[in-house]
Amino acid sequence: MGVVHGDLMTLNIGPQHPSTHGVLRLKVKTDGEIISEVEPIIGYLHRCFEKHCENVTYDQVIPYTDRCDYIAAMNNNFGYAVAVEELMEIKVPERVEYIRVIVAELNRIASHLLALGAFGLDVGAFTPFLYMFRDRERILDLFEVLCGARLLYNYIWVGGISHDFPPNFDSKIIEFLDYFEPKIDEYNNLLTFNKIFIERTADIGVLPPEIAISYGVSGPNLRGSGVTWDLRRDDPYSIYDKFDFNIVIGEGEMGTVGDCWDRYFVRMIEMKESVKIIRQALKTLPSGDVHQALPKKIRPPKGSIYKRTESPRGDLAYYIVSDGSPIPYRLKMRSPAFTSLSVLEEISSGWMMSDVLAILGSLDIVLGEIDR
Amino acid sequence: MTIDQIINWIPFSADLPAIAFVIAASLCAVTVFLFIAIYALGIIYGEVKISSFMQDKVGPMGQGVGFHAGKWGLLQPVADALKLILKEDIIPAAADKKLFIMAPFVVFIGAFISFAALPFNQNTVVSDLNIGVFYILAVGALSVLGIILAGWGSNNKWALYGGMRSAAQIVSYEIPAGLSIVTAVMLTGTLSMQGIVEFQSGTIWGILPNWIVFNNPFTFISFFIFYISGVAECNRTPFDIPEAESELVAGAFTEYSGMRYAFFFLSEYAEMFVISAVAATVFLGGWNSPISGFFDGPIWGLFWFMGKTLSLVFVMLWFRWTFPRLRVDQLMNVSWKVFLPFSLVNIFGVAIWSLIVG
Amino acid sequence: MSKYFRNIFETISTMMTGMGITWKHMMNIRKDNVTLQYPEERWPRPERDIGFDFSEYNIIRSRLQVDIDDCIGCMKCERACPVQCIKIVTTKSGAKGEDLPDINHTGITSSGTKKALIVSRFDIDMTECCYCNLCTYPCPEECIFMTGGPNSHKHPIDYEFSQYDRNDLIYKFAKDVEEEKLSKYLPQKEKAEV
Amino acid sequence: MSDEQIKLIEEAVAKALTGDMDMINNIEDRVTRSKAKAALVKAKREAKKSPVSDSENPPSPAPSKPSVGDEKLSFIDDVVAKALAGDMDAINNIEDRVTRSKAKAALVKAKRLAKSSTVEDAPKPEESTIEDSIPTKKSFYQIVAEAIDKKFTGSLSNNDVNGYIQLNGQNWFEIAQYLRDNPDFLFDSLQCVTGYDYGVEGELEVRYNLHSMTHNHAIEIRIKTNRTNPKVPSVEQVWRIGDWFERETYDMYGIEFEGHRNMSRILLPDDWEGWPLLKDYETQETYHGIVVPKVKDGWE
Repeated sequence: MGVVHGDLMTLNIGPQHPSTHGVLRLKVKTDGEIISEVEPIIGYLHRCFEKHCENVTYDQVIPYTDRCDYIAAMNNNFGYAVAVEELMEIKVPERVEYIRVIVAELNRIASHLLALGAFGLDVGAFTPFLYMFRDRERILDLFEVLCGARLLYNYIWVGGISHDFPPNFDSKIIEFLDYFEPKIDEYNNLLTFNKIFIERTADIGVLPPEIAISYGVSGPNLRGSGVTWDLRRDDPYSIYDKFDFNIVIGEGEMGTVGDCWDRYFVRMIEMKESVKIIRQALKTLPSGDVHQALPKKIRPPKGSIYKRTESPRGDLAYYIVSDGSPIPYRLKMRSPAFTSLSVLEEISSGWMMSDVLAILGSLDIVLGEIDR
Repeated sequence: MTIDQIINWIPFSADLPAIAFVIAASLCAVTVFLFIAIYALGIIYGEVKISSFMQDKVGPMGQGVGFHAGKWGLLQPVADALKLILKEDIIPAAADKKLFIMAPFVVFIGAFISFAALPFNQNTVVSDLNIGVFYILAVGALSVLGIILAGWGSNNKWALYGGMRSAAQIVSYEIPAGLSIVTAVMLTGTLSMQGIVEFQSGTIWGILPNWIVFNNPFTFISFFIFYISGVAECNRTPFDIPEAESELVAGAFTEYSGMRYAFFFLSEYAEMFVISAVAATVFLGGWNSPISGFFDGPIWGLFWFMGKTLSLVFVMLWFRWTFPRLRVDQLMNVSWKVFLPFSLVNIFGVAIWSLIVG
Repeated sequence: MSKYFRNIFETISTMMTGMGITWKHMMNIRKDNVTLQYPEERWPRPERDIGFDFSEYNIIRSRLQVDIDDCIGCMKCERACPVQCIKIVTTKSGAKGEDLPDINHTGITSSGTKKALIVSRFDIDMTECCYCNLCTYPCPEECIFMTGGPNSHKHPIDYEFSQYDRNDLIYKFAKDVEEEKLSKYLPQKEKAEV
Repeated sequence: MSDEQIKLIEEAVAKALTGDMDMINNIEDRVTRSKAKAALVKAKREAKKSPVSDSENPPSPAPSKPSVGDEKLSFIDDVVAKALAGDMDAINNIEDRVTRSKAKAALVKAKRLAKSSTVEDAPKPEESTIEDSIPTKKSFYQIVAEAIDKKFTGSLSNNDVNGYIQLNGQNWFEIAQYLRDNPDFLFDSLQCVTGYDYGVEGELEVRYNLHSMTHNHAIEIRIKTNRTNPKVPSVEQVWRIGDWFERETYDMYGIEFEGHRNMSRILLPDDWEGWPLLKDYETQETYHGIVVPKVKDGWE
């Protein structure tokens, strides 16, 4: 029996669509339910981040970095601060480093929770989404106590942080971690090991490691393909080399290595590793003044730097060129979601309509970071 | 209370039988419509509250009438209905107007006329057809026509996808549903709903109620096959692919708004009730009391019937707020590769079982 | 064949597990409930157990407010703002540190600084504000702050503020000053008199 | 101003000079209070000036009570000494805000002094180590640059490799393939493509950050191009991510990548005018008939 092919139908998924995670438009050529071509069209959320940065001073860039990846603003602040500090050769106090790692890992958990929940929503599971949001909310509450803001923190500054931990804040974090760890099992039972969910995600959208590397895919997506690569271990910045944690990689437990389920599960287990890092950091949190290394005026010497950090979505890098003035001459952000999205075209042709949205959800993109 | 009794009450029924029939029929129709409307308000409230409770929130709440949704949000469904009625009725310029306008009513009719054969208790059934089960299955499939009309008439790609998916889905799930009902019909030897219910009075071995679901292992499986196929026919999660909101925006209903959209919802909830009622009647003893000989009588009968039906409706809600959605080909797999073979085996099994045991 | 039946068994068992979890949550709703009925109940603002010295820390992100009597017109906040939503115009006052009652100008701030400038315009466009709090850190008089939270004793309004017109969200904090009255206090004129 | 008020002010100032600020602070009338404060400040300044102006007079007997300033100064010295010894609490516990900040400033000064002295001591050994290391060990950049120069002669712009390798764009596609496939380098991942503008008069440049997953090393490669007709060979087919990165660079700088299969704008709409990240970019006046607002309503 041969397969009958009709004319291809062009379908626009987005920019207003429930599961495009923002304002992404996918121009899709379909043959019935089968997708034969996907072309992501981006730029609907372009806010001229790089042009803005050439017009504001170094410390004023930080609120803008918040707004690039608004799901993990702490990690964006962190990456920027680390890059500028390396350019200026500032050594920040140890307590600051510890606090930065703690808040960045907390934000990584929050970001992964949102990614997993939204992925669940993409395959039609509504309740896990709300459970994950409930727990993400607790992290946001912690951040609100810490710096007053819930989403766009402007907390990690060049040379330090804006506020020290409030009293008893570490016990609050531990309280949250104790509450949170058993919840991971609940998510697993409710969603991860649900047969319907496995059917929907396993073997779908397989991303082989060579293609992943060639497309510059990084972070959990790359680890889902079975590549052991984590900047926190392979190019340690800040004080990540002091902590003991595993790099989670996809093992193809339910299907092939590098499928949607692997990408999902890597994030799930990574949250456990983040909890581990936070616990270690809280145990050895030194005391001291967090403001002593804050420079009065941020005027990096002439030169350029390319600094990568591990954000929840992958290698987040800043390329900063300074001409010695208080305003960056050129600031380029290498956003991990940008590279992750570019691979969609490659891995999603030939799948069905529902699968494409599942693959898109498993890549965990944030449009604010793609369009900048 | 059947339609025949109402006709008999009408004084001039002997002289003008046609007019008497029309009056009685409209009376029944209005009653059923009112019942559906009230039930829909209740189930909307129930869905909102149950989903909220499952998701660690309390749903609509209020301190009183006014800008709040009443005590415990009891007025929320009323507000929802009011909003849908008051909304602007938009018909897209490029839509096929006739089909677009017709579709919601066709869908609703499918669910609405199924109520004619549902036995609410010993006496209350609009018409105890001698082919009642067959009638409900046949009429229930009418709604798919409406959804295809909606999908085509909207002139929207998402709607078309939804309509096509729905057609494929409902057609394939009719088969296991019908085949599993056959097992019950084989045991009872009648297609009449009341006849099937009456068959199920008494007990098995004096302990279990003599319901068909407990009759033998094959009917036990049949019940689940029928119920889950029914869930699929109602387009409820995990089989809600025709309106999968994360894939198809709102599927066949994408272009609808206001009252027409409300009709789709109403018929979805009515369909849920019909499927649950059939499952309760055919497999769970209908208005029979679970403890044989106790709590019998028309009022208790109504109570048992509604109780069984609504708990099955609740399970549908429970499904919806727990599971992810199947993909369209997996949906077909489940139907053709799992449900169909099992129902065929069930038919043979029941046949052999009745030969040996009964 | 065994795989076929194992699949069915796995499906049923994992689905039952999932349904068990949602059932448990439904039954424990009184304990598990995480939402609040917003207009009647509110989350406590975090300052209550924060333990900071409020005069030093300003950690709430909300609407900006200015104590114009304390403002010395140093423009530090305007320079710190990354989105340029603060606009300040000042004129040099001839009478440094003196109250000028007819233009409602206070000469000395509450921390004792003598004002050399008359702030004739202090606008904040809250539609553009990005709530980064960068303007509140450099203020030497701590007169620009975000309302609510630790500052609720300074200004009652918390995070809820809305207007019907976009232009109403441009807050004008400076006192209304008429040109002629202001010109009386300009230093050039004073010199001319001397 | 009434006589009563003047009297009140005088009294309050007199008291305040002796250290009792309550009287001033308790003045109910706001205007009077601020005036009193102003008068107090004036009086204090005169008091400060007086020792200088009175220098000709015979030295007055030791001041009846040490002035506030001196007391503070000595206190600050104490605290700074303590802080330098490591006890920061001494400073942090100062209640008066002004004094505390002064103390901190003094501390920073002291620290800087200490630092500069140590730096002056130390530079010589550092220099010598650097001089030693250069001839013995080649930097990674030099190794890569030499390899490129050997294989593709004349493609290096200059041999001065200090943190980056400057190519002139010739054979860039082949060089990229060589860098990716050579077992010594294996730059299998293109990390970032950055456009760069040297200024309104200057040239444009593309900067590539390469990285090797296997060897875990990275280099930066720069290719200059002219401003009027910027063209650089595309490496889209070497590293697939080059596709989007190059389109982005084209979108922002107008640098055309020769050999790219789909050279179109990516973030901005196709009909956008100009290249936004160029230093001489000017916002368009209208876009699709809509006037681009420069100044918002009710602001200027």
